[in-house]
Amino acid sequence: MTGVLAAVCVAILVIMALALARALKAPTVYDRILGVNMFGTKTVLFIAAVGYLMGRPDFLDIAIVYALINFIGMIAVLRYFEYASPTE
Amino acid sequence: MAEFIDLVLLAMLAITALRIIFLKDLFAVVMLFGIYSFLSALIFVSLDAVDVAFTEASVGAGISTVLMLGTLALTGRTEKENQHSSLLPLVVVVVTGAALIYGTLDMPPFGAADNPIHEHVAPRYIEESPKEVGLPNMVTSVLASYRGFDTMGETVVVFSAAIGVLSLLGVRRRKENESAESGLMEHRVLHVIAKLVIPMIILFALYVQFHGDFGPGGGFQAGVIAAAAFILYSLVFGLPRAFAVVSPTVLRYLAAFGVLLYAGVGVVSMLKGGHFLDYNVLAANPISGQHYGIIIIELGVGITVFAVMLSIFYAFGSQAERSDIK
Amino acid sequence: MAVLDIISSILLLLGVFFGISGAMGLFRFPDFFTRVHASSVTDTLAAMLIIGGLLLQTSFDLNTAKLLFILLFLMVTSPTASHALAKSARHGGLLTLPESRSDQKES
Amino acid sequence: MNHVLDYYNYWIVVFLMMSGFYIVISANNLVKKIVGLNIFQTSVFMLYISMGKVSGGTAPIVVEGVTQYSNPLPHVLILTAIVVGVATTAVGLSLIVRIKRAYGTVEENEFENKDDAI
Repeated sequence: MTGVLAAVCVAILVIMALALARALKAPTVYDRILGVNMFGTKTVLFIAAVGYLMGRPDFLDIAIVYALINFIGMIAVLRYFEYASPTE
Repeated sequence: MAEFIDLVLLAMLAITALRIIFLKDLFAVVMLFGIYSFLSALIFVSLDAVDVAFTEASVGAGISTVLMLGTLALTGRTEKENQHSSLLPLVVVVVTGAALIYGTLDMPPFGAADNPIHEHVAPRYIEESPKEVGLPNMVTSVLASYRGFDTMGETVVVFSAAIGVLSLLGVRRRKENESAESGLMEHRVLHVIAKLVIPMIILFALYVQFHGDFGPGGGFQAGVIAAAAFILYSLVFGLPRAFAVVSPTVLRYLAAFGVLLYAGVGVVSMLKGGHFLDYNVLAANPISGQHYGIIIIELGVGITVFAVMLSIFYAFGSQAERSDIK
Repeated sequence: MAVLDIISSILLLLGVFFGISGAMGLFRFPDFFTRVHASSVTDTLAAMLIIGGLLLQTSFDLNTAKLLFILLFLMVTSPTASHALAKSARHGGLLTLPESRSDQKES
Repeated sequence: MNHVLDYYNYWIVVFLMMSGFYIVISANNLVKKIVGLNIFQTSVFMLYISMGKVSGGTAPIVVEGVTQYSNPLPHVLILTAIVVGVATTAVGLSLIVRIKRAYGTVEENEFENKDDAI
């Protein structure tokens, strides 16, 4: 079972790296936001999986905080992005 | 496996920092800074500092990013091309960096159990604090009990930051005749979902506040998470409606009340015959005295941090809305 | 117990598969709206599968509740965030690939 | 190879510290300077936490049957430092907003020119 979990953790790291690459180099701003958001959700899953891999799964609280802050950050980006570049 | 994860995460962190240097779009810089904070919080988890990771994820990635975005809405989003030659800063940085790298070679190797830092006061905290304070989370017992003076100082610093920001910016109320349009009005789905999500966030903040003695968490984190719930509300529904829920005046009183609650515990312990912030005398049994003291001061910290973070956000948000009218 | 382990492994690996395919879609699809589609659908699915796989490994305790909380939260917020993003991209004047092609023909 | 693993954390910390430092001294835009300051600050946090880590140890929350914990003291210091850090960031950003109102720009050379013109 540990083997499967380790493989899952490494794979999620790969996904995170891909999302990070998209956030670092994106064709449009919206693509960047998309990459950042995907990075956030994958981090939540990573913390959960690593907790089980390391045998101390009581740190899921941090994963919850990540999920909350990721969502709020996303909304804040959209909100202030509309301010910074008026479209009307 | 832990080392491998550590290596990969640190490498990602370095790449992100490098990219931030060269980006000119400040919106992207701030978003990457959010990622940077998240990544460093992940590294804190893998270095066993769960409480720190908790704080970094909520404070660093959440509040800092939101405040920076609010500032950018006022100051514009592109950095102008730099005319100065960048050679001199580069030389300074490389020389300083080389000196620091040379300095690290004298440091004890990473992770060895007999490093000098682990020999001094830490063993006492690790062995005695579960017996003396009676809490499983050593970070909370050191933070709130052994180093209670320090934490009180930090709370006062946070409080004075609120005074600084409010005296610089001030929270302006919208006048009656101006249009009340603000918030993400067209996103109807967001309105429904926000109403569903905000109670969950507040519930989680309360859990973090009162479970902080046993798991990661405590007053600082809970205050920030609760503030984040109201920040979400004002982002989605607009500041005027958020002012109707928690008005800036109430927040000012709350911020002061939290600090007073903290100091009040110290005064009560003095009246009971102990030293300032000596929780042992609060109850007949020292251990339960410690419990009462820590719960109350964590509550004080939580209230102050919540009020300060939310009123700072109000100050920035009302500035952003005011400039939009102009 | 072994049966649970096998089911949980299958769920975890499926989740990772969808996650990776979503990340590939982020790079391979031609315009922004198809990329949102790729990432948002797989994001939610991968989260459900991986959290589901981890749920099968817990004995029934506080961690189960926390995992369920994460699952519920991600299922609610992740599609909402994608929707809001796509909506404001549309509002900000981003076009789909066929639209931008027809624009070019007209001009 | 072992030597590299012993110091890898510290080297990355130095690298991050220097990237933050570079942004602070070379960037013209004040918001970017604040971002640089924050990067520098986070790297210092990471230095403290790296020193507190004990290999084979676990997070300093008591569980049955574990005797090796990481050092809780740096965690406490850094936890409060993070909150104070965001407080100073907020004050800095509000100063920037005031500068923008007073000078109409947040580029360092531009408002210095305006100062000289007075």
